[in-house]
Amino acid sequence: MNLSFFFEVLIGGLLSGVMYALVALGFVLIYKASGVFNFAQGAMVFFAALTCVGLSEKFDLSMWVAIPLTMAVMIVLGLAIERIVLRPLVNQPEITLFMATIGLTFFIEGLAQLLWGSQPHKLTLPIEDVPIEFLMEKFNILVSQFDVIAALICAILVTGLALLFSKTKIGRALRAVADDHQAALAVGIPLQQIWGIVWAVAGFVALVAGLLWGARNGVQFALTFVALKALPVLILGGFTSVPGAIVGGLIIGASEKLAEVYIGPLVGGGIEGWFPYVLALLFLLVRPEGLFGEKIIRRI
Amino acid sequence: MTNKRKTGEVILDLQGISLSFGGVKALTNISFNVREHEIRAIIGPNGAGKSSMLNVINGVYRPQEGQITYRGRQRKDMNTYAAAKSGIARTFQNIALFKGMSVLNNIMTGRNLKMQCNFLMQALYLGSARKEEIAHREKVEEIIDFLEIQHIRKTPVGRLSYGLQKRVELGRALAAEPEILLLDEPMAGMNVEEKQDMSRFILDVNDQLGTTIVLIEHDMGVVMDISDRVVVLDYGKKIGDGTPAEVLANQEVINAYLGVAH
Amino acid sequence: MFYREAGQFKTSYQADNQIFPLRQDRIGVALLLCAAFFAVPLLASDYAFSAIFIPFLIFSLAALGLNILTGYAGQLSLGSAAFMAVGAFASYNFMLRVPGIPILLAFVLGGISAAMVGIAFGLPSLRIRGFYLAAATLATQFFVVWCLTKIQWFTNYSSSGVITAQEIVIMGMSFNTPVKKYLLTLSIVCVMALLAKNMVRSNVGRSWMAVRDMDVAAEVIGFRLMRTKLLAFAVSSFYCGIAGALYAYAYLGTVEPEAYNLDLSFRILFMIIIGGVGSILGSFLGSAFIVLLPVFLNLIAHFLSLPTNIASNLELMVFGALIIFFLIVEPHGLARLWQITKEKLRLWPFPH
Amino acid sequence: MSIHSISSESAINNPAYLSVNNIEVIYDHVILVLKGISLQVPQGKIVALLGANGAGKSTTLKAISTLLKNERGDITKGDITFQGQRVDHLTPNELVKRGLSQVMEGRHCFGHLSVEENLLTGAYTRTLSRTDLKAELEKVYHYFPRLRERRNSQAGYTSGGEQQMCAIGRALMAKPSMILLDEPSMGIAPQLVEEIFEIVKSLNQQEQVSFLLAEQNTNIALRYADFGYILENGRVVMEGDASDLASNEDVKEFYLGVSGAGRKSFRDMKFYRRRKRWLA
Amino acid sequence: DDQYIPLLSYRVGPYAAGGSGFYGGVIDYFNLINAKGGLNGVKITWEECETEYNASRGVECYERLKKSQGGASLVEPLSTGIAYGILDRVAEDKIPMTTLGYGRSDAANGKVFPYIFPLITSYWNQAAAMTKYLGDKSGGMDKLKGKKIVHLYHDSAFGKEPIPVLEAQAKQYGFELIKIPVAHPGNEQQSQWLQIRQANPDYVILWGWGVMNAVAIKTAQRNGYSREKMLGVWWAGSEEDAVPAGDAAKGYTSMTFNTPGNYPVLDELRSKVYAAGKGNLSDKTRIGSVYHMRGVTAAILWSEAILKAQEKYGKGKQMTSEQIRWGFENLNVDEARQKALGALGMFPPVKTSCEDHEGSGAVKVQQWTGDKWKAITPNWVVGDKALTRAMLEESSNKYAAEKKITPACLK
Ligand SMILES: Nc1ncnc2c1ncn2[C@@H]1O[C@H](COP(=O)(O)OP(=O)(O)OP(=O)(O)O)[C@@H](O)[C@H]1O
Ligand SMILES: Nc1ncnc2c1ncn2[C@@H]1O[C@H](COP(=O)(O)OP(=O)(O)OP(=O)(O)O)[C@@H](O)[C@H]1O
Ligand SMILES: [Mg+2]
Ligand SMILES: [Mg+2]
Repeated sequence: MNLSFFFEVLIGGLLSGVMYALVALGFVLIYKASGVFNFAQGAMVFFAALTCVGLSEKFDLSMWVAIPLTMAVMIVLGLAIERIVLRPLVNQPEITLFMATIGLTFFIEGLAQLLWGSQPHKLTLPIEDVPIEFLMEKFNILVSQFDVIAALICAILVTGLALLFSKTKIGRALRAVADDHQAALAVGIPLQQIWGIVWAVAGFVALVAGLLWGARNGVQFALTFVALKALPVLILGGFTSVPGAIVGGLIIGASEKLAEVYIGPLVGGGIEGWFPYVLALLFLLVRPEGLFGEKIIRRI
Repeated sequence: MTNKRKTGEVILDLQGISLSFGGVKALTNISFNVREHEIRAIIGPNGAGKSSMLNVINGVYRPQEGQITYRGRQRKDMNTYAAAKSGIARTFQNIALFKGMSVLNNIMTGRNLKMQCNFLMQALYLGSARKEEIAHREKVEEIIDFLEIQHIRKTPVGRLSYGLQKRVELGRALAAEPEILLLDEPMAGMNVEEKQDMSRFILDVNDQLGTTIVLIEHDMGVVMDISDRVVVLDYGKKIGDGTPAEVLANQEVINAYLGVAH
Repeated sequence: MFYREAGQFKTSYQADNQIFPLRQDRIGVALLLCAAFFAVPLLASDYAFSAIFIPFLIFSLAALGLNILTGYAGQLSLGSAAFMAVGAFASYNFMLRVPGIPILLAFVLGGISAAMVGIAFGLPSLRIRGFYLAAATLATQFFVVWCLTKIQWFTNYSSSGVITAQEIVIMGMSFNTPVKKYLLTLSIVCVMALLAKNMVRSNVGRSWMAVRDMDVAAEVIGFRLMRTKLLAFAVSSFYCGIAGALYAYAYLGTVEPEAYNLDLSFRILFMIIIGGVGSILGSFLGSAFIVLLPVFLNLIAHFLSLPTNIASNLELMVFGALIIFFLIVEPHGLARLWQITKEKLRLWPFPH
Repeated sequence: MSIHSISSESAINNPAYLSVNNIEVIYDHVILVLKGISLQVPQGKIVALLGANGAGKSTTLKAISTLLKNERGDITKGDITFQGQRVDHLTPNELVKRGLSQVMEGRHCFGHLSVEENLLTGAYTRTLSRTDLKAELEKVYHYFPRLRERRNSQAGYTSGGEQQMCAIGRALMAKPSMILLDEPSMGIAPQLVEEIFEIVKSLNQQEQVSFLLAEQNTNIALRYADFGYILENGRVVMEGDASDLASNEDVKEFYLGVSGAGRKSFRDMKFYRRRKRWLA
Repeated sequence: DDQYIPLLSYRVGPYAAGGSGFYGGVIDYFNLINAKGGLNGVKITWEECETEYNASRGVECYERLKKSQGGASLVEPLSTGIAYGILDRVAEDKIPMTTLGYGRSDAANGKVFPYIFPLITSYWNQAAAMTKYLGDKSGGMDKLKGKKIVHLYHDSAFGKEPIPVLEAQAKQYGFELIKIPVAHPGNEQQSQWLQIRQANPDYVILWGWGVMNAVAIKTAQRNGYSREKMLGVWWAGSEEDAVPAGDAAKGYTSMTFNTPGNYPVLDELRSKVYAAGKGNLSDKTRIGSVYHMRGVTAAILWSEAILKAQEKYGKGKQMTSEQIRWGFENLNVDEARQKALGALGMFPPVKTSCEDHEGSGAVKVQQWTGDKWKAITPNWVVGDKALTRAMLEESSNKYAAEKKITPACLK
């Protein structure tokens, strides 16, 4: 076996994993805060990226203006979702909330294309997507500069969110809300505000993910599909764990690439679609709540 | 109060049961037994390990140490299905009803072990399946009458008040016609009158069907009046065992549980 | 006032155990069935059969299957389309490879194949719960479709990976017109709905619901989790499998594995949630909603003569908004809404 | 409808701190549960709400704390005022901020949070320094020493009684001026029941906290309460000073389990009694 | 008595960009025809129905629209799934269906599929043309010997369709064919491209779809693979595929059956349709884009078929769908006719017959310059048609056997 090729695949996989984790983070955020599996996260990623590009193209703005503007839009969107969709559904079974986010998905997808049209766009960030020469020359290993920066951004986000959850009063309140809406209300946790905040932050995370993925894949409807890449990461790391998202991402990314390269040819390839899911499933069999997820309490 | 009913042989014997969760010792080296037909109460302060004890008896928890002898068969731990199969039914402290189902269906589930028809017959709803269903339905209706919950028969239990749910849960356990009935605070959240009904009810089951009853209850009035023997737990240890009168006189029990005697 | 049970006393448990204990309901259902079997075939157009009624019935059946698993047994699944695919491709291969096999038998065998796949993929449900399980069932979805595209035997080495459903012939009679296909589908769906209803009102159904509502307690009562869950997976997949076969045979005719993609799984999930989780009626209502609403919105958009690119996006938005609206009005779906309406009618004209 | 009012004046002299005026509650748009309930809680008093299972006690409390909406219940008639202002449209959070806090029936601890974290969420609406927060915690631990022992375990794994203490402690952390207590004694060992009511009393006397408590343990409830209401089938069927209620014959028989001849043994009940209905 | 054509379009969802361009082109051309007085006076009317690219919604649209306004003249769903869903139905309803550049390759056999018209070129002919082009580029077919060609494909029936052709040709010409599938949707291709980098092939055939194309181009760049050596299928050869890849797409080549550029007919669209405010595209710069031109091409072929039918069944009359089917089967759009239409060289000359519903099989190769496509083969490229013909016969006859159809030409 060619060792440097192996490492190349491994590193490439790890870095792809970071990109998955970025999307998974948005899910974790909302799940942790409300016990809602937010199906619309993919649509939000798409919406954020498209809005950003749309603003900058239509009004000829620079990215540095368009990004904060989009941020504002995402905050408004988050607050509106809380007000219109979630507030009337407090204390409903999670499957209902899940379904509501599916409705939301259609709405956001329609809205995005209504506002900005259905054309794909290119998104150029001032980070070039080319191999780092130094590594190339020294070890003949190919690592894209873009990926490294994406990994850095992801690390910052993860740290920030992890701190938010573990160190602040809001973090505790969020976990309380996820456990029991009614009781959280009864102790005076302002559910509405908290959900508003969380959805706004999730909007921000979606924007970051949207920009990075958009720069890689172009800004087009298919951005919503990145959610499918994030799901196995999510179940492997645990729905409720911010660090889980990143660890899960790394594991999924690396093993999916290795599998495609080394097992794929044996079975006809194209296994990346299901392999991460099966892998995550195997992990789940050992730890049913993912690697870092909170144990489901089943006590009677 | 003297007990005139005949209590029989020991049918359930627990020896040296120890159970811990991580660092928490829920039960430490507890031994006691239950005789046929008796009403055996378990009392003790909060967190003493009473509910855990019941969980050990019907196999929800597996103790790290100890032995359980049930009807002559000795084992390290029980398993929930085997326990149910061999005639142990129970109610739970935190109501464990099937929230989406009606009262009637909840109680019907209690009879599942007695149903013979396989699912194909049930799907076709052929003669025997239908007959079986109706036969069991009759039994269940008796229980419903007994518990005076006819009016809520078709209501989903999620919509019932706390006390009514407790009653339904008892009904579900009774529907199994168990040999041993484990009751975890069946009267919590009931007023005196309702407790009286409930006590009467437990006594009737015990008398007429000969069901052995293991009861956890915080209302000392009830415990003293209806139980034959009482085990007292505190911090996972057994601190008393005997007739109500004996236990009531035990100073350790008074200190740990009853506070000032009343 | 019109919908009252007053005066209808049940004198036996048998009477009370009827599927429709209320006389009004019984009459209503009888009328509905008469209409479906006799009036509709006389009145409706081919368009209605082949584009509305048939897919509506097939989706209802699939939704019914998913409802058994998700609604009754509480196992959230995103893989229904995969089971449909298994049903379709298995039926196709039985028809192809077993000469002279009656088509209904091929359907049943297809359903059984789906059930077996369902059991295999249901095994993890013994340990995994909730959304974890849902996400894990995606493995089924992707894996099955992958297999069907990868292993050419399943598609009889067709170069485009497409199968062409054989003609439906039952006892010499060929079901080749929309009306005939409709009647066949309707009969199958009616029978299967009846069986499902029987199941959910007897002990199997109770065991599913018990596991759904509180599995620990269900175990303590004596239900065996493994058996109950796997049975739910098997029955559900069987239903989906039959639906999948009908989808190929009575509806599309020529299908590729991708016809059974994740989108379809989601659509079926939408149906049960909109219609009512844990309700047989809900499966039908949900299916009608998802099949009809887009058509309806399309007609409205057309009527308003909006520019098409705007109309299409608006349709999508309205569709999403309506889903949310219905959930807010009644989180338990259309079936519950219907029930509440009935309860209100019962009290009418008094408010309570 | 006739209300059997034994004595009504004494308590009502105080201006009502919380007043519930003729409310009607419907669940799911069809199930009428409260059929016109009115009650008052004067400032600094303890008021008990008694009644059989399903009478509507919990519903009343949830109506007051506006948690009803989330269970698909609606107040269709009547209004509720707290500190002189209507509160039926407020969010629970605003209510807690105004000083009205509820302990829900059935414990409702946050299972995945540790006991201590549960208590801390109780203080969410207050801005406290670290030391003050610690002092508050200490106070609760002082009331419930058992909680101190279990402070680091996840609430979902604690025993029933421990959870109940946790729920009560959590409400105390908000330092409310009025507490709605739904069956505080449920699942609590007798010794501790007394203690809980002592806590209620001392909060009431020292910090002027008002209480509305739904309780099945009529005996003890009437011992500590100033005033009582008895609900049946969604209606108030009797109200009066606690002492008067406690000496009422019907109440004695049905809620206190004593009749002319003193307390009867549970064993000696020879028949099931049809519960007496004041309402036909 | 207008000629009514239902349009099963899609303008939302992942493929909306293609749908809006294609159907925009179609409608623009319809408007142009009508503005010029119709087809010998017969105006064209149409009705759109949103399919969302979803088979069952497509079927519903088809069933709903096929009978309205006096009956559909023809259909074109621009979706393989929908095309399969209505494959049997169109034959029953006797409505011709065109599938321009997609769908079953073997449907070109009009004896088995009398109502299906995979006009201009099928996947198989395209694959054959690809090898031809790569051979020419290498300096002759014999130079392909020993070369490595990667077939990077969407892992679905679509992506696997050309494999038999490519395999046969690999054997024939002695090049090594490496098949690398990409799981749907293909938004992550690092592992595939690492494999490609490892294999270091001479060419990469990109048989992709949707987002997979842009990602492939981007990932090629990150892995340092030259885009000039990539050759995409025509579903990987539109602005929508190249633009999102940004600068990475410069130099990338793909197949097409429209020569990029401007044509009198497009100018006419601008002056007669858009100037009158009747243009269907909201963004005028998309006029003449790949999908738009493909739509215009389709509309031209349709109207030609109708005109052809009118020649036989009566000029200036409304044609039935069966008559139009005959028109499709006897199309002859040669260069002279193209010139008259203002579309000389926009698409290859098309001449159909009962045996050959495809009518051409010729394609071009185009290259992305960074902001637009430019044709790089001056002439139409045609591959080994004998090979594809044999395959087509075999496959369509198998279908006929399964469906119990006796192959025969309709008159
Ligand atoms: N969510 C609900 N939906 C429908 N009906 C409900 C709901 N919650 C309660 N009810 C009904 O309202 C009535 C009053 O219930 P409530 O919980 O207020 O009683 P309670 O007095 O607290 O009884 P308990 O002493 O048993 O707790 C009961 O008949 C119950 O069935
Ligand atoms: N599954 C578990 N995991 C961790 N700790 C547990 C678990 N079950 C019980 N415990 C602990 O064991 C101790 C005994 O609990 P148990 O529920 O048996 O008490 P109990 O006697 O029933 O108390 P109560 O009267 O309050 O219901 C408690 O401190 C509890 O926190
Ligand atoms: Mg307990
Ligand atoms: Mg209550």
